[in-house]
Amino acid sequence: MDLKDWFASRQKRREIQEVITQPLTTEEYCALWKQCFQCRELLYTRDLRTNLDVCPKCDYHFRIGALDRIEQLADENSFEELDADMRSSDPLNFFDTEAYTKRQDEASRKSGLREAVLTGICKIEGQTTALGCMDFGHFGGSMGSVVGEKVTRLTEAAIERKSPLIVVCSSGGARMQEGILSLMQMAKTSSVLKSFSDAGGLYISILTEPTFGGVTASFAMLGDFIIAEPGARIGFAGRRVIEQTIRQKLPADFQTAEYLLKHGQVDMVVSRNKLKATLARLITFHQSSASELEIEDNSSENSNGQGSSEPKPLGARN
Amino acid sequence: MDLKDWFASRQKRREIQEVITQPLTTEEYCALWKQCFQCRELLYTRDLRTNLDVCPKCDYHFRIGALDRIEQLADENSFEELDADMRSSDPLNFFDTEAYTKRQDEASRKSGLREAVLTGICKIEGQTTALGCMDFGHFGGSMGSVVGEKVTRLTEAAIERKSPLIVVCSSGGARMQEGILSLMQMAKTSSVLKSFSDAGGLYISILTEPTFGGVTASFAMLGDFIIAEPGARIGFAGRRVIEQTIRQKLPADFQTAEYLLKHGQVDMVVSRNKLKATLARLITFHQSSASELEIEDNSSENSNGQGSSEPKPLGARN
Amino acid sequence: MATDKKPIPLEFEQPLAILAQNMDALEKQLSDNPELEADLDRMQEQYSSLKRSLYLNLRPIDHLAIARHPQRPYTRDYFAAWDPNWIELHGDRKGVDDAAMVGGLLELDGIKVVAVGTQKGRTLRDKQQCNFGMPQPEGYRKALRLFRHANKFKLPILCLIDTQGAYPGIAAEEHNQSQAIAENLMELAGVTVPVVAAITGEGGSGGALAIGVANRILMLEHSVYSVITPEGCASILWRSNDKVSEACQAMKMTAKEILQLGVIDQVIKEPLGGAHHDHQSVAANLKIAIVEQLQELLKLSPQEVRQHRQDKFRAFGSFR
Amino acid sequence: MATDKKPIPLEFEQPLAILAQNMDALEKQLSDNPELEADLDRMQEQYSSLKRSLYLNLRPIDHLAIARHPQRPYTRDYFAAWDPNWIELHGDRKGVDDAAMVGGLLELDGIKVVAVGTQKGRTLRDKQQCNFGMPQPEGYRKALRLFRHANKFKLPILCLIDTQGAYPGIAAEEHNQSQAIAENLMELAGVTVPVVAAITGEGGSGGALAIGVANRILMLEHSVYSVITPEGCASILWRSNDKVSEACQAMKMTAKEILQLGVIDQVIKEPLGGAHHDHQSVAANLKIAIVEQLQELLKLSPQEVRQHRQDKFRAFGSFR
Ligand SMILES: [Zn+2]
Ligand SMILES: [Zn+2]
Repeated sequence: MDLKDWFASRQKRREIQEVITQPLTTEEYCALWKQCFQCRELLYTRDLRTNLDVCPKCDYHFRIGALDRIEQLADENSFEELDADMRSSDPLNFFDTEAYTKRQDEASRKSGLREAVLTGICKIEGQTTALGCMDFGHFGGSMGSVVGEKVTRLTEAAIERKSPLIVVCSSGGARMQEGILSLMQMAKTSSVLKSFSDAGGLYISILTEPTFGGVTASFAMLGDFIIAEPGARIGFAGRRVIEQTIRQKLPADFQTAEYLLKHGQVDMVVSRNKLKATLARLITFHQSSASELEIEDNSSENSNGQGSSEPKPLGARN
Repeated sequence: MDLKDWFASRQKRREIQEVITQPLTTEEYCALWKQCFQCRELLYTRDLRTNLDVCPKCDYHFRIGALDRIEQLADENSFEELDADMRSSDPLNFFDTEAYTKRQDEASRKSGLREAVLTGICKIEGQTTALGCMDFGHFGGSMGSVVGEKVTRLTEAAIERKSPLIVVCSSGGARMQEGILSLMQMAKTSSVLKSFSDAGGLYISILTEPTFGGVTASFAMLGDFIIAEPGARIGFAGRRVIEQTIRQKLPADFQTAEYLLKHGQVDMVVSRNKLKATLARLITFHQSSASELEIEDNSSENSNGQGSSEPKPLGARN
Repeated sequence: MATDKKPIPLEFEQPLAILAQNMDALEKQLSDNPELEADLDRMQEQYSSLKRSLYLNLRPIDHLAIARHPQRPYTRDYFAAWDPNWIELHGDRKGVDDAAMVGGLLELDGIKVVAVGTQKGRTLRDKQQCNFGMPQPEGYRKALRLFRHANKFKLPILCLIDTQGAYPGIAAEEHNQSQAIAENLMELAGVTVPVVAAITGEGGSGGALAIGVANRILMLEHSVYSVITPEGCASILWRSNDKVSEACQAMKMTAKEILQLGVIDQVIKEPLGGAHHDHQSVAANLKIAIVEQLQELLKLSPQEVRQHRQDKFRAFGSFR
Repeated sequence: MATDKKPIPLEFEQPLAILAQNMDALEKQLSDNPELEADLDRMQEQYSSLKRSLYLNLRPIDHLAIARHPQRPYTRDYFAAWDPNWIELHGDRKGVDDAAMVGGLLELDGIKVVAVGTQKGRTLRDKQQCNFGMPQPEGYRKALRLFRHANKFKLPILCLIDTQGAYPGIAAEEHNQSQAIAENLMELAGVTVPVVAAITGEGGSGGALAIGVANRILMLEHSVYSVITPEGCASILWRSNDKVSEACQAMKMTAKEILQLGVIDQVIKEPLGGAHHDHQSVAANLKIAIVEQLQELLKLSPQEVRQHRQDKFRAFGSFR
């Protein structure tokens, strides 16, 4: 992603945040056009946005940020964020060509986010759901301690509330700057997902452009259902690493969502405009009894002040 | 297997049965020579027998019958047979070019056995074990109702006695003459093995020349450990069927024990002269505590008159 | 659904087909020769009586032919008819999505089930993609993971069976077809949710049984279930490809015979001539039967439903 | 065991090697020139002090070099040293026996364990067969089935780690390397038997962690453990292949540093210069440590030992 994209992404983000507090001013969009990466069509940004950032001409799915994703999936104003203030520290005192702390600030400046995942409790078509959305726009969606901890706490919140869990993945892999502690987040998240699964919880993992490395090799691949977005590139090792290792060119569709479907790795590839409905359907399908449902509803409605991780209204963040 | 083999096999069988009741008369063997199928060496039968029917020159493992197998694996005189009298009926009133009942008689006449598996409780290096041995020499080792029932009862006996279970497999597949009931034996044996496994039982499956079809696709492949004898041919579909289906020649080592090892299907390939020691070691390794051991020993020593399937001394059979 | 297409006559239906052609020809002449009306009526009667007697006296090999009819409804047809919004689930998670084994989530009259079924494919391309309904080990492993999903979420399992058997090929052997089947048998024996299986066409050997260890097993009237394909049986026992009919007869593979042997629980009526004459009605009938069975089984506790299934299979066999 | 072979000097050991050569040369002249004795003594002292200071001040990249030393003991060396009668178990049961992942049954001072470990291979042919210690998904699935075996039979699990990581190749991606690793992480988190892991050489990223979710994690003194290979880190963060040493330093990947970060529990001393100088002694030391850890863990109940493991990993992370 180049700077222009980052900037466009940031601009968009600001607008969404305003959406929550004040009505949309149409003028802000008018000047904006965007070119489709796939078919090269020049798209009117408002149309693109109305179409959930999917090219109306060729169905190319643009990368979207965590806030957009929440807006698209959660019922209006239902998302109550968890651990909004959690930030990375610098356990290794890491410095490559720049200090990790500086890189963190830079990442936040570009993304408008504190970390590469937003987590919270929301409703999806009325059904209480624990939802995590990663944002590739923040530090390449890399998983360090905070991403691991937030996903873990989200899972714990889902166990507590007996609610389903959905994580929208998008990541370049583990965050090298936190060294071995980043690697441990793979085990931490997988471990809590084991507890969640043993408790009978439903976990749906959504793989979006791009999902690689330590995230794919942990919670992304552990869903009871695994859904990929069309065209998303998903894998363990990056294309370049593989090409260098095997010294041959890879097929064009290698590691795309469709390739994964063909190779039995995902349950389905679902277009963004059908994603929310599909999730709602899967959740409904797996609600075992009316009584459990009621417990869920009660806990989610009344528990804002309870529990170890307190949900916070999204507006209060930053 | 041609008639000559059948006959040789039958002759050998008689001799072994006599072993149990009276001392070996050396003269009976002297006249007998056997040619190795693999290296063509002419072998002195007594030497071959001393070497557990393994060619001393090229390690070719000759097919052996259930009685030989029991003699090789069970501690001397320790094998107490279960369900010795169980015989096939003819549920379909089956007739191809001959009546099934007639074929059964013919099979017994050739093999000296009532059915294609012998089951019983024995000791292996002092450890009480439920042991089943199939015999390809009886009706091609095919699995009909009796084989299924005897393996099932053996497994139930192992559950009851908390003893390990070993089945030496050798089979051409399901017995067509009992139609759908033969097929159901695959499910019946797999089902009881599920109960055995849930009860924490140790099941070792031994695949010997040849093991195919419904036996491979049920209890043969469900061992906690799966051991193959060198050179044994093992598979689901027969070589001829596959060649006809895919219309190409198969590699020479296709479906051999070594091929299965290479393709991750068996834990190990063990020579016949190391088989008993290996089994004993595996059983010892999986005895979880001394107390359980005692229970096993007690039950096996005292329970001959208890339980649904009563062990019977081998000598009493036939 | 192929219902709108004219049913292709089978070999044993040739007399009927010829009669129908003659009637068609006669009908065309009717406007010019009104006196032919009586002949046509007579032929109509003949046709009806021939049809009745033909289908009342089907030989086993005729059932086989109907079970293999290219227009017979397949798993996807049933799933779509029963729940147009069914959600398909792909893949074994380990490298392969075997098109010969279809899986998904269905709602049948409010009962949510995890459904799997073998799929033969309708067009030539489909057929090839589905490997003519013969799954690879990965197909069985796809079913396996769905069985586990069902068990985790306490959803009943529905299996539709229409396969000549597991595919006999090099890769299938390499990837351990036997183990894939055996593991399914063991897993299905152990699940604590109701399992209902229906044989809708061919139930061929271990490849069918691998998704057939059910509390209740239904068969469509003209479907068959056997330990080996009749062709395989004929070639081994008769050493002849001409004895398929004899093999069909000897193995007792028709729904009625399998019911008599106590292996299945219910035979579902098909339209006269076979399911391919009316996809809608056979789908409706089968669904009613499945739902009834599920409703009964859902009254059992998880442990009871497992025990019921294990007891059922424990009892199979005939010996002295 | 490669102990009988003369250790091949590493790059950073060149000064030592040169000194040793000079000493050898001097020694040969000793019989003719007895007056050289004093020189030789002095050089011997020099050598000892240089050696001490060299190994006391190893840079992270020097540890990496020792961890990768071609004569370093590998998993099979340890297994054979600990239990000459260990029983190897092959295969994933589904088509592949990955030589990069070794598994088997071992007895350590009377404690029976299911052991797995990555294997690099000593000869060129071995190396190729073992894919230079980088498992395919099927290797992890072989480990997975052994973990399940251990859990069923209440046998502790021992994992030896020496891998640059999971293999990045086409087939590996096709067969879902990610899922294979993730499933192992989840499975190891859930087993109710003690799990002890030891990093004996390189612990590289997810491919190492996949057999590293243990109650107790040990590292040999010169082994390394990192989220990515230093080469990978240098090429991504510095966009340069010359910055491997900087990457090693920045990532804090040495045993001592990883211990300080609280990720591992114990560092096992190696002979001066590294494990390749004395296979027997390092195997003996490692075994003592493993047995001690196992004895401690065997005091816990099944649920406690699982909870202990999950709590351990739950705590990893640094944030505000
Ligand atoms: Zn476009
Ligand atoms: Zn020979």
